[in-house]
Amino acid sequence: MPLIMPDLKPVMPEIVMTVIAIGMLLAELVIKRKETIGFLTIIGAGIAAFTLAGSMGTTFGGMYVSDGYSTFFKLIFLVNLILTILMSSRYLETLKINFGEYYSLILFATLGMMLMASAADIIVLYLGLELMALSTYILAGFIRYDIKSNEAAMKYLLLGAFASAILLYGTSMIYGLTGTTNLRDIAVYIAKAELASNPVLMLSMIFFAVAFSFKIAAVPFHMWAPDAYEGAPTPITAFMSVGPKAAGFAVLGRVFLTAFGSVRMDWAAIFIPIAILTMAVGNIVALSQTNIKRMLAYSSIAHAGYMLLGVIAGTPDGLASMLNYMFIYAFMNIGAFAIIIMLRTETFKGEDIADYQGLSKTHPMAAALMLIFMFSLTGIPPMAGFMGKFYLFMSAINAGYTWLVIVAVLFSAISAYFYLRIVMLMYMKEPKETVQLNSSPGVALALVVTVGAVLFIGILPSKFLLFARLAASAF
Amino acid sequence: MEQTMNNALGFPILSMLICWPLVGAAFLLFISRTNEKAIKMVSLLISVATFLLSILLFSHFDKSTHLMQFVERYEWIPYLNMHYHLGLDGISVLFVLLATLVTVLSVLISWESVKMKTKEFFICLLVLESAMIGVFCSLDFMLFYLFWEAMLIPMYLLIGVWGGPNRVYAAVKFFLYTLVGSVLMLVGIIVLYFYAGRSFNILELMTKAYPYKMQLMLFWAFFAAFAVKVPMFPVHTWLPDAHTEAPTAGSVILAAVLIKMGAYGFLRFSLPLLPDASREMAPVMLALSVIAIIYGGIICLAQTDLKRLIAYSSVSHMGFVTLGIFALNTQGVEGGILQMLNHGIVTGALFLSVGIIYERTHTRVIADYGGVASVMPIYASLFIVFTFASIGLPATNGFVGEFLILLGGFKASQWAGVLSASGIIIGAGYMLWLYQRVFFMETSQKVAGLQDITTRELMTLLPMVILIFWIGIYPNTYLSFMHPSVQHLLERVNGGSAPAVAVNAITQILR
Amino acid sequence: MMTSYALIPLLPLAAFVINILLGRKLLKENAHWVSIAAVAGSWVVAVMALFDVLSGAKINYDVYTWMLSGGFKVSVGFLIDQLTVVMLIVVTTCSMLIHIYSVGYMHGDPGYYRFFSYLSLFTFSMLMLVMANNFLQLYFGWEGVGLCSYFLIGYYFDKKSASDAGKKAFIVNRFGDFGFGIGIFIIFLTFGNVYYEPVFSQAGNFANASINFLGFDVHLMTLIALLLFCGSVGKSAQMPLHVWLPDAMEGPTPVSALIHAATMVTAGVFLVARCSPIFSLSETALMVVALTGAITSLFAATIGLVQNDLKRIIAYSTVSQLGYMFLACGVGAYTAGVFHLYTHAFFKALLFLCAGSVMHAMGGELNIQKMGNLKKYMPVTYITMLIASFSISGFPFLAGFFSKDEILWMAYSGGSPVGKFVWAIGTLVAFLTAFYSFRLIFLTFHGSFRGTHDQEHHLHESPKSMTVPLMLLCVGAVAAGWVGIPALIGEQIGVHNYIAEFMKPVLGHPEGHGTHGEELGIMIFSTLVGLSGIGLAYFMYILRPELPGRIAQQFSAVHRVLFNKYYVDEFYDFIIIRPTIWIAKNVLIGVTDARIIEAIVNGVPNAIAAFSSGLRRVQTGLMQHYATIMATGILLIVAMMLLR
Amino acid sequence: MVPLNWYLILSAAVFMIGMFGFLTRKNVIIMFMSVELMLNAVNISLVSFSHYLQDMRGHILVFFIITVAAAEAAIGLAIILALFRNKQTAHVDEMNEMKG
Repeated sequence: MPLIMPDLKPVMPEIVMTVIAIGMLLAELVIKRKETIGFLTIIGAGIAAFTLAGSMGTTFGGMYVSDGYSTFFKLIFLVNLILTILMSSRYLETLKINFGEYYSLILFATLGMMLMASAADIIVLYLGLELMALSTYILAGFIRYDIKSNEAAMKYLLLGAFASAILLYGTSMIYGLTGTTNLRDIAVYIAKAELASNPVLMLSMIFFAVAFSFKIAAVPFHMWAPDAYEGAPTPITAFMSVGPKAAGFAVLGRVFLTAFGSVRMDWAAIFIPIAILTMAVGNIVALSQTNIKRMLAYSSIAHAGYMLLGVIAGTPDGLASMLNYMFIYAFMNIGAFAIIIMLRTETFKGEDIADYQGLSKTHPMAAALMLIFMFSLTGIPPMAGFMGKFYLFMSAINAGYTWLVIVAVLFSAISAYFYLRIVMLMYMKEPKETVQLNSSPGVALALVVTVGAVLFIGILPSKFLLFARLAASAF
Repeated sequence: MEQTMNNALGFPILSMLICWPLVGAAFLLFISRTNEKAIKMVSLLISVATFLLSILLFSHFDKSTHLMQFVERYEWIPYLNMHYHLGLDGISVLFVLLATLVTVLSVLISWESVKMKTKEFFICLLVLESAMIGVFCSLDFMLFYLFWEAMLIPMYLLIGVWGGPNRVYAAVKFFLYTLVGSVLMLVGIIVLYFYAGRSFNILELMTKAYPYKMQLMLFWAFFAAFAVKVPMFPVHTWLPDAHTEAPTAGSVILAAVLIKMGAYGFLRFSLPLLPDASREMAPVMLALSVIAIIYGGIICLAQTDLKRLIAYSSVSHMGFVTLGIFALNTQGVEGGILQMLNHGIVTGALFLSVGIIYERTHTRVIADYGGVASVMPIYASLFIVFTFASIGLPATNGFVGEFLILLGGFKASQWAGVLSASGIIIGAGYMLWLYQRVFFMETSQKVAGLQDITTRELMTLLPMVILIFWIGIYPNTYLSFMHPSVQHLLERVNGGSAPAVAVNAITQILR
Repeated sequence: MMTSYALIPLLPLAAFVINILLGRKLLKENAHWVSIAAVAGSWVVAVMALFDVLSGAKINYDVYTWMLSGGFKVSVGFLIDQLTVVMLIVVTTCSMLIHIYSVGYMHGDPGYYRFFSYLSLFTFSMLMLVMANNFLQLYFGWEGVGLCSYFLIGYYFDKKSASDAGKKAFIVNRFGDFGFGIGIFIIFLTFGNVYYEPVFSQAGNFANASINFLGFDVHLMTLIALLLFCGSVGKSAQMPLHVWLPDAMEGPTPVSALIHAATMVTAGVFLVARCSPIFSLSETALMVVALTGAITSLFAATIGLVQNDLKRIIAYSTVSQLGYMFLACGVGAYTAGVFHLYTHAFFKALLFLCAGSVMHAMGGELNIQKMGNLKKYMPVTYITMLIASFSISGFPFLAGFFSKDEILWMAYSGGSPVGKFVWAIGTLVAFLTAFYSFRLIFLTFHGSFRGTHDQEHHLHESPKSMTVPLMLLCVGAVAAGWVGIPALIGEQIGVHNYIAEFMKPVLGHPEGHGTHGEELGIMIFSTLVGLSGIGLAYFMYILRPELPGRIAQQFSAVHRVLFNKYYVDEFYDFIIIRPTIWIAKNVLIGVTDARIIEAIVNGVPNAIAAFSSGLRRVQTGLMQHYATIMATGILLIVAMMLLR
Repeated sequence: MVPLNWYLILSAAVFMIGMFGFLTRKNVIIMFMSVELMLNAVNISLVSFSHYLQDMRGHILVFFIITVAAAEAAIGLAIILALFRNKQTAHVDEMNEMKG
């Protein structure tokens, strides 16, 4: 039987990424200046993004699909990758952890995410997930001499392994029940065999929900996130707060809306309490944080709660609003982390909230940017955060969850307090001691991109909404 | 869909009014921080230009129709059917004028008083102005909400950065109070959007009928946002803090324009969109207004801080406004709108004057003052004009507004009319007592060597004096703006035509 | 001829604007020329208006629409009929004379221009009040005069007592205006507009209509009348709102003369007279007016007996005489009331101005116990004050005699059920008035000088600019009454009651059904009462000067109560002012604002913050705990799914 | 032929043991081993399902799981070593540098 080459067009971006990742590994031996590796990675990511356009279609016998939905996510991953690298070159130098492997690990993590985004089969999904997870564990622990970083990596790894074990157990159950691991076949099987309230199906759905909730750091499976975010090097925290979370949502959307699409009412009942708890814990605990990275960790947990609303709604509109919010969230979050990175110098850690006192006097530009990101995270117009939240709430109300939106809206009002505290410290308090900015062209470029996106999407979001609608309707 | 007037002026005046301050603010960004003279001159230039532009509205406004004028409508988010839709009618045109005028005066008053970060100060001021004008002009519910919330940031910074000693608490309190209210309104807007067939256009929403239960729920959602802004009785405690801590320009704008947005919201959204609920809830609103009037008035008697007293007096004055609005008859609503304008002028002037005296003595405790009249006679005579306008003395604008409101209120419910009429006594009580403690009696040493009002300060107060007597003596120039729009509004709210309502009110009394 | 009437109020307004703007720098000393010229001009036009009205002209036109909102339309307009013209003459004459008087009195005062600008503003407001052709412009004038009395009483603003008195006057007036305003609302709701003409003509067909006011079914006309009367009580310092007038003596004397004797306080009577069509439709309202007038006059007269402050005695006498005028209107004799107002303006202004010149001479000393034997040094003031006292006590053929007698006769013979009782009080008050007026004369001008030595040698007669107005007013005090000589005497000397005929078309004529004999009897009886009052005063203060001291000891309790004005001020302070401030401090700020609203507003965030630090401790940092929480999470979800 | 259920029960039992071990043991390496145990439990159930269904997917997934477990072990030990070098302890309760 002749070896028939599967159609490689849909998987072209992943191939490019693999080649570049391995290339970076080798280049690291040759090139002394680490910035050039970073620069090359960005070029590679650019090429991968370029090939994204023509890569529609399914391949590998239905196990790998590349449609609007996955392309949208891949775009988020690549943007996340490029911005992280832009921010990290100067940071790595400052912390003297300027090893070349950093860039290849990030590439492998992004590759894992891209695999997850277009996985139409649980096996591919598991592979992508593990690839991303493993590389992120190492990245989290990248500052070898810092106990916090080690501890962060350790916690993230162990709990991650625990979660993937649960995912696998769920997979085995669904496999046993339906005889297949392909999402579309599972959906067909469930519809055919009327397994509506079958306990085994219920259990496997729970296990899937738990594994994905862990990935998107939804309460009560969020415990790892604050420690991991605080311990990891700040560019990686930014990377982790956007990448794996987006990938988590991608698979969550893919699995629950295609495989378990018909039994929506059941899994919606699972996610509603999780969403409420996530918004509650995320916003409330963030109030009493003193470390800014930890505070942003809880804030990203809260944002995961808001995005869950979109998935719970289940309508194409809901999914589109979740995609749109993810896109906006990426820019807001990375922008905020970029400011924290800018403050980091050899002597000055700049991670304590009190360090931001009087920043508007010492560095008005940085303070103004942080203000824009903080108000955008709160969801105040004319920033993009508002547009994201507004479209999310609209689709949730349209799907009949008005009471849930009221709860979400009240929690987002609570969230205003801790974002406002940062602005208050920057603008309304006298600076404790003068702080130099450790700014580099990369961070500056990242800031320009993020603040530009936040303001532009805030004022003219129609194109992005349309793009998200197209992606969501591709299902 | 209700058709609107084409733009009488030909050029998009409303968008220009909103964008000029923003352009000015952007321009300020490029001026170096040290060159304070240039910053002030540019911001004064921009605000005066915007004010002159808004005068065009005044002259080209067609007073015979209730339809929206100077209308502009562009696609904003086609998928969500959101439009950049601006327009003015009899109710909102006056407030745009007030906003532009007050901004010019605020820039003038902060000429010397703002020492640190003047660039950010004037940027916040100009951004605030464009947000304010945006709120009054927008006919698309989401556009309204966008400007409504956007106005929070500059105001928060104005209070928080340039405010008094306890500014941080006051700024956060102001921000959270308004935010919690307005997020509930956001949910209301979305529910309305879906029920009315995916449309944010107020003119369209006005023509549809909504089930009573939904109207009630939406009314209370809108109430949460608007009542906080007015501020009505139970949710007013943010105002005194915000006023005492805000810088002069901040509290002038807060008193003159920001508070009006709440009452304007009731007029533009709660009444026309939810007529049955508004009619049903009117007695509750009247009760709250009466409480606000008397409660605010009596508290002023016990105040020791100058700005806090004027803040509580605006709680009492805005109680009159809501009384007028929820009287749901022509006199009440027109009186309410005029009183919103008057309150903006009078309380704005009062805060300007307090700012002037504060710049000299740097104390707001009333006990420190005394005998200012003998030291600063011109300032004292200006302040007496504002005091009597605030009490509602005939020939000043306060009287015209208050009389119409009390007349309308009395027509709506006798108890409300009588009880709130007592407000004029309490008003006279605390204002004259304040005037006596500050201006009469022997000169306290803190006030001894003060220099009288400078020409610049005089220029800030003169327009207010002129307006006070202009509206007091010949109010029809301003009342004539509102007749058709209020008529149309009341027809929508009272179901039957407004005059019929007035007639049966009389017969009901004369049973 | 139409527009010229508008000149009457406009001239003083122009004077006010000129003085207030240019006074500080330019005019300074000669600011009085502007005001006097203006008030003289309006006096001339007022006289021309008098002749027009005499020749039968009826002027009622609108100048411009003031307010227009839905069904409610009101304009600034003038109605000049018999009643208005009488008031015009009184106001402009008194104002002019007092303007001239103040030139001398206020000489050298730093705020000279300010004083004259306030006087012109006052004249403007009073004229607008009097000439109004609708209730709202009346209200405009009403509050305008209240404003000017605030300025003028508080003229010496560096004195706490003066600024307190000014504030008190304005706020007490506001209580009256509160009722007045509600009256106007009901008028609008009943008649559909607030103009005099249509309201008075349609008043008839609402005669027995009733209205549900705050839950009570009340006769409509009575309600409107009583509410309007609230305004009068406030403005004319009747019970219970009389407390501000005695304190208003803090202002300069010309102010007391103009505002608190001749013009402003009479606005209340003018209002009742103007709205006579409404008042006459309701019996109860007239009774209330009569009784209030009577009680107030008695109440004020008794207090006047024991006061030692020269100006306060005259102030209480004003309150008492105003009570007289309301008594007249109460029994339906509006013309008699207005006539008394007319005559009272002259002799009361004269009394005040004489007091002013005494004070001027005594260097500000007002306590009559420290005066005596001034007639030697101030003959003109003495004579004019003597004539004024005779006139007020109803000495035959002087102004007071005719007007007071007319009232007593109308009360006695009028149809009003309360007439007889009110007549009795009126007569008693006549006796008391005579007594305290002459007590004042004897203590100040007769007997031996009780003041300090340097006051004595400083005593001198006031300058010409002050004594001339005194003489002119003295002529008025004497001759003013001859205009209204009652028919009884009139036939003998071939003069008929001009004022009664003149006022007939506006105020009508009450049908007195007493015989001529009775009328003569009443007249003689009241004259005797007046003379006996003078005699008693003469006996007590000239023949037996130690007698008043002894009586005061015997009835010390009564004396103290009277001396402290029945403790009314303290009573008001106790039940109104102190509790409001106490409520403001403790209840409103203390409880509602602090404990309830602020507690919630600050409580909720604090609770959330506490909850947040609690939740934060759940994140112990130990991996075991994280894993166990994840496991329990899974179990909870499974349990929830099974139970659902 | 051993019925399918017995395998499932065994797999569930091993999974429970692994989870219990993970939750209670204090030493990081033991926790690591218990996670491996859980993964192997899943392998058992996957193989049994695959055999029962006569389908190859289960086996393929088992191989992937084994390779991933190996990779994970390598990384996990590396991190534990790094942690040990800094803190000279493998005791989980000491690893609470970050909390709250």
